[in-house]
Amino acid sequence: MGYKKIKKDQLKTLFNELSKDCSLFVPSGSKGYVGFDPWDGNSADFTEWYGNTTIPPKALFFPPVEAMLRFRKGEAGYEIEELLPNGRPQIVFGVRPCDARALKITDILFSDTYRDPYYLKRRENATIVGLACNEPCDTCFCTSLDISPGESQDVDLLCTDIGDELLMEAVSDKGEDLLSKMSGLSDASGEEESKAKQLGESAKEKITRQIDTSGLLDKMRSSFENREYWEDVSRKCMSCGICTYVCPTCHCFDICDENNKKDGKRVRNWDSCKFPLFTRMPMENPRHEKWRRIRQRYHHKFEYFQMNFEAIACTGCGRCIRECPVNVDVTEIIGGIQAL
Amino acid sequence: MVESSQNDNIEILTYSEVEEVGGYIGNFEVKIRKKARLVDLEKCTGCGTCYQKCPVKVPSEFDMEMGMRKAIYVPFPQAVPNVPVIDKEHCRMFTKGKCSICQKLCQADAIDYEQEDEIIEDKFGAIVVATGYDLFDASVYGEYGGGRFKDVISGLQLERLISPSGPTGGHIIRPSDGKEPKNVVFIQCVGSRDVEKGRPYCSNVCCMYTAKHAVLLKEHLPEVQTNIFYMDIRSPGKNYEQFVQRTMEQFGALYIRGRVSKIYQRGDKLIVKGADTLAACQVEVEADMVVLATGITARHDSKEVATKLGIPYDEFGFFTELHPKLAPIETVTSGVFLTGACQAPKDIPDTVASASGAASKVAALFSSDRMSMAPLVSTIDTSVCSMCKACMEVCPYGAIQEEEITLRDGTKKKQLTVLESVCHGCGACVSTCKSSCIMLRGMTDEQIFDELMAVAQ
Amino acid sequence: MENRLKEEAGKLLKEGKVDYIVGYGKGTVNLRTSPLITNKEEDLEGLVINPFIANNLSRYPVELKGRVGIVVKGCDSRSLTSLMQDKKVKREDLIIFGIPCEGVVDLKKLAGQIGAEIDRVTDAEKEGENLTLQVDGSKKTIPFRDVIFDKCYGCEHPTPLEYDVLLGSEVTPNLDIEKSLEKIKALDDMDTPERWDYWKEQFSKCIRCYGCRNVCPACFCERCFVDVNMPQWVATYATWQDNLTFQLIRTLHVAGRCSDCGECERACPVGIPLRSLQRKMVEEVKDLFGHEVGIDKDAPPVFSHYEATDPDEFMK
Amino acid sequence: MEESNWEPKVIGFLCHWCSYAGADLSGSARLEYPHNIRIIRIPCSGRVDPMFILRALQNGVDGVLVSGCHPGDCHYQSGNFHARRKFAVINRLLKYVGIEPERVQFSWVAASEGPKMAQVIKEFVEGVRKVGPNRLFKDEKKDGE
Repeated sequence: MGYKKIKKDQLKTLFNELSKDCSLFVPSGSKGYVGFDPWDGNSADFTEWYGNTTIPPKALFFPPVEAMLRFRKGEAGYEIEELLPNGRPQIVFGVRPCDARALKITDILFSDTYRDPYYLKRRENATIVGLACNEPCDTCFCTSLDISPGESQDVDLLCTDIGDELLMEAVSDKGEDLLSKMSGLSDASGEEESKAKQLGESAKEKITRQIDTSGLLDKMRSSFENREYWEDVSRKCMSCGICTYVCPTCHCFDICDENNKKDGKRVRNWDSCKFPLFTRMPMENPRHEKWRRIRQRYHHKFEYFQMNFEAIACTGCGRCIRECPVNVDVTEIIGGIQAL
Repeated sequence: MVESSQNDNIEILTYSEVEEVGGYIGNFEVKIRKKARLVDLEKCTGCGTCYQKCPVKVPSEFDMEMGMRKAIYVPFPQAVPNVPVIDKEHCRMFTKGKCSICQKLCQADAIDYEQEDEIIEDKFGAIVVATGYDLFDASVYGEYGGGRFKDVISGLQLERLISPSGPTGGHIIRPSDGKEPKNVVFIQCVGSRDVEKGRPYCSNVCCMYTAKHAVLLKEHLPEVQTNIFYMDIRSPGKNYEQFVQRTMEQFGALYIRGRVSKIYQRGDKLIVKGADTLAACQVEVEADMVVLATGITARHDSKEVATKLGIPYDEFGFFTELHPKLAPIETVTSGVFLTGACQAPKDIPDTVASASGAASKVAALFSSDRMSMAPLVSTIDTSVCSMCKACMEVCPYGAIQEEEITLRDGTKKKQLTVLESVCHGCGACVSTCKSSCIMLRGMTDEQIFDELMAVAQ
Repeated sequence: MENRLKEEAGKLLKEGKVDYIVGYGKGTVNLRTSPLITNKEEDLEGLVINPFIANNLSRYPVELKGRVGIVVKGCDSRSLTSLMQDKKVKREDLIIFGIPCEGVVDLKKLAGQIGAEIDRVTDAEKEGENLTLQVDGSKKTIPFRDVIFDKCYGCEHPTPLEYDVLLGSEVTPNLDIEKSLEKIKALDDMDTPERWDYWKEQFSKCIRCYGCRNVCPACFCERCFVDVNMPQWVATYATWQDNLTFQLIRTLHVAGRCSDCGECERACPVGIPLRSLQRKMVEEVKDLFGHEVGIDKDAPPVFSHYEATDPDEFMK
Repeated sequence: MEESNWEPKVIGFLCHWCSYAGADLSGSARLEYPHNIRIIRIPCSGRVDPMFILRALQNGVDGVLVSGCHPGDCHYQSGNFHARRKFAVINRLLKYVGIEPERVQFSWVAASEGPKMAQVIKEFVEGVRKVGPNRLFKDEKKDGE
C-alpha cells in the first residue's frame, strides 16, 4: 500500500472519526503526568512536546487494577461471574518503538502455557499505531537492545513526524486495515520516505546511553553470588515500586479477594518485586534484604526472562532512570556487571 | 478505733497524708507523708500534763468552735493514739519563738520541736478509701442569717452541746447568752435537695438526726417545744419511720411542712418566718434557738485524692464506684475500694455495711496468691516493631518495657515487651503505634474492623 | 565547599570515625544528583555540592548499620532531628555536614522554562541571583528563585540546625511564605465539595508505587499500616478511595514529623501535589501545638506527649 | 436508598468509662436520642485510630462521633489527652480535604452526663441530616474496568 501522510492539523479530525467506533487512546498531559488517555476531542498537539509517557502502554492491556471475577454466595453454593474485558476495539496512537517492543515481550509471557484471557482479549482488539522518535530523551538506550527509534516491526502502523505532516506506513494487516479506513490521507513522496529514514538515523545517533548485552547472560549468572556488588548498588534504593510500575515490561501482579461475607470480587493488581512484602511468606522472606530484591529485578529482566523466553525484558525506554527519585540507573548496574 | 489499734495486723497512721500512689493491684507503691506532730509517739505516755499547762487557747475544731482547745492538744478524748499534737500555727514556740512549757513539763521527754515530716514508702496490696465528708457550710444561706446569729447553729453543734464531754458538759444552752432554750426550730434540707445551692441530692442522714435531736432535746429539757420545718420526711431504713412517728407523738415535735424564708432577730428571740404548705398559710415562730440540718458534701480535697488514686468522681466530688448496683464498693482502679461517705452521703448502718464489704473484698483478694484479671492487655509483635518507643511514651502505667533477648545465633537484640499485670488495657499505645504492631487483646483492630463493617452494612 | 567535604569525609573514613559517608554524587541524568553512599575512600572524589541536591538523605542512616557521616541541607537536618526524637538514629552515631542552602532547583520548573533544552545543558551554576546554564555552547541565565522548589520559599531554617561541620557560612532565610503556600491557599479558598473533588481527581492518578512513603524520612516504620492485612484497612490495589485513605492516614502519621522537605511530591511519578497535604499539616501542627519540626532533638515526638492546655474548642 | 426516606446512619465510638456509661445513663433515665447512631464501645478515646473514622466514612457511614471522658477525668489518666492531640489534627485534615465538618465530631461526655450524651447525639445526627447522605467515597465507575 506504500507510504501515506497526513497533515498534523488534520489529526484532530482523524481522531474524532476514529473514536466513533472504537476506543482511541492518545498521549496526553492533562492530568499532570503523561499517559495514554482516551481521546477527549481537544488537542492533538502531542507530536510537538511528547517524548514518552510516564505510565507505559502496558497499563491499557494489563491495568493497574482489574476485577477478574465476582462471586456471590447463593443457595447452591458460590455463584461466579467472570468479568472479561468488553471487547471493544481499541486504537492506541503514538506508541514509541520501545514500548511497542515491550508489548511484544509481555505478549510472550501472557500467551505462554497459561493464556491470560484478560490481557489477550484486550491485545487482540487493539491496533497499535507507533510514532517514531526523532528526539530521543536523555535517558533512552533502546539501540542497545536492538530497537531503532525510527523504525518498528512491533507496531501495526508506524508514523513518523516529518515536520508539518505525519508519514504513515502499515506494518501489519491490522495496520493496513486501519490505514484503509482513514480518511484525509495522501500519498507520500519518495523524498519524504527518505526524510523519515534519515530522521530515524539521526535519532539513533543522538542516543548515547547504552548497555552492552554481549555475553551478558553469563555475566549475570556469575554476578549472582557477588553480594558485595549488589549491596553497593542497592544502597541508595528506597524500595519503592516506581521503576517497576513505570517499566513497560514489568508484569508482576498480586491477586486478592475482596470479601464482604455474602459477595465479593477477585482483583488483580500490579505488584512490585521491590516491595519487601512481595515474597513474604509465613515466618520467612527470602528477599527480606534490599540488595536481594534489587538483584532479583535485574536478574529477572536480563537473565531469567532470557532463559525462559529468549528475550531481554528491557527495551531501553529509560523510564526507570528518569522516574527514580534516587537515580538508580539500570545502565550503570549492567555496566558494572559487565566490568566485574 | 481502740480495738483496731490493738490488732497486730493493723497499723494506724494518723496525721498522715497519701502523697503518691503507683503500682497496681496487689503491688501498690504508696508514698505517705507522716506529718510532724512534734511529739514523739513512742515516748509519750498520754499523761496530759502538756495540754493542761499549755498557755495558748484556740477554738476547738472538734467542738465546732463552741469550746476551746490548747495549742498542744488531743483532738478529742477518745482519739487514737492518745498522743497530743502541736499546732504550729498557734504554738508560741513557733509564733513567738519562746515558751517550751510543754517540753519542760514533759516527764517522758517526748516533745521535739525539731521533728520533721517523715515520708513512708511501702507496698500495699489494696487501698480502701474512707475519707469521709465535709459538713455543708450553711453561711451561704443569707436568709438564715448567713452565720450572723449566734443562736442559729448546725446539727453537729447541737450534738456537741448535748454531749457530756462537749463544751458545756452536756448542758443545752444558747451560745449567745447561756440560757436554756424553750422553743427550738429545726430547719431541714440545708444544703440538700437545693438546686440553687448546687446540692440537688438528698444528704440521706438529716431527717433522722433531726428527729433524734428533737427526742434528745425533749429528754434533756422536758419544757422545750421543738418545731421542725421539713420538705419531705425520708425515713426508709429499718424502724426509721416508727422512730419519726414516736418523735411526733411521744416527744411532741411539731412537724411543719414547708421552707423557711427568713430568720431575724427581735430582742433576744429569733423570728422564723416560713410557710406551712399543708395548712396553706404563712407561719411565724418565735424561737430561742434554730438548728440547721446541714447536709453532707464531699471532702474539699476529694478531687486531689481521686487524681492520686486514679479513680473518678462525680460533679459533687464524691468518688464513683465501678457500678452503682453491681459493684458499689469497687472502683475502676482494681484494688481500690470505697467505703463510707466519700462515695455518697451515708448513715452509720450503711457505712458499717460498706466498710464490712470493703474489708471482705480485701480479704477475698488477699486469700489467694494469684488473681485473675481482665484479659484486655496489649501485646507486641516484635517482628515488625520499629522500636520508635512511642507506645512507651504514651503508656500511663509504664507497662511497656525494653528487654534484651538473645537470638538463636547468639546476637543480642533489644525489643519491647508488655507487663501484663501492669497493663490496664486502655489502648493508647495501639492508636499511637503507626504500624499496628502493638495490639490490644480483646479489642483488636480486627475486632473493631469487623464491628465497623457490620455496623456500616 | 566540595573540597572541604571530600577532605573531612576522607579523614573520617580513614580514621574509622564513621562507617559510611552519605552525600551527593553526580547523577546519571543531566543536571541531577544522586545519593552517594559509600564506605570506600576512593568514591569520595565523586561528592558534589550544587544547587541540584534535591534528595533528603536523612533516611539512610536509619538503615545503615554503624556510624554515618551525612550531608544535610536545612530541611534535611530537621528531618534528621525528628528521627532522633523518634529514636531511629542516635546523635552520637552521626557526623553531620551541614550545607547552608539557598534553595534547590526544581528540575520540573526548569524544564517548564527551557523545555527540551534541559537535556542539552552541559553546565549549570548559581551565580548571584541567577542560574547560569550552558546550552548548546551558549550561555543562558535564569533568575534562580524562579526555578527553586516551592518549599524553599517557605524555608525558615535554610542553615541546618544540627551539624558538626558547617560547609560555608550561614544563610539568612529569604522568605516568601505566600508563594510557598500558594497551592494550599488556593485549596483553602475552595468550598468543601470542590476540595474533595480536587483530591478525588488527584488520587485517581495514584498507582500506589509507594514512592512518597519510601522516600519520606518520617516514614520509618518496619511495616506500614497499608501492609497490614488483618484487618485490611486499606485495599492493596489502587482505587482512588483507598489511595486517598492511605495518603490521609500517612499524612496523619507524619504530621509533627514532616519537615516539608518535599520529597514525596518530587518522587511522585504521576504528579500528585502531596506537599499541599503535608505542608498544610506542618502549619496546623504549629498552629495547634506550637510545635515546629526538628528544632529540639531532646523533645518528645509531638504525639507522644500532651499539654493540659491543648486546644479543644472543636470538641463538643 | 431513596433520597426521600433516607435516614442518616452514624457510628459512635464511645469510651467505656465515660461516654458509653453516659449513653447508658441516658437510656436508664429514659431520655431519648436518635436511633440513627450505632455505638461501638472502646476502652478509651485514646484507642481511636484515625483509620476507624476514615474506614467508616469509606464504607458509606454518614457520620462518625467520637466521645470520651472530659480532660483530666480519663480512667486511664492520660488517654483522652493524647487522643485530643490526634483529634485536633484529624479534625483539621478532614476539613482541609473536603469532608464536611458535620460528619466527624468529637465530644467529651462524662458518665454522669446522660442528658448531655443524648443532646450531643441529637445535635450530631441533625448536623449529619443537614449535610445529607455520605457520597464522599461513592463511585459510579466499577473498579478495574
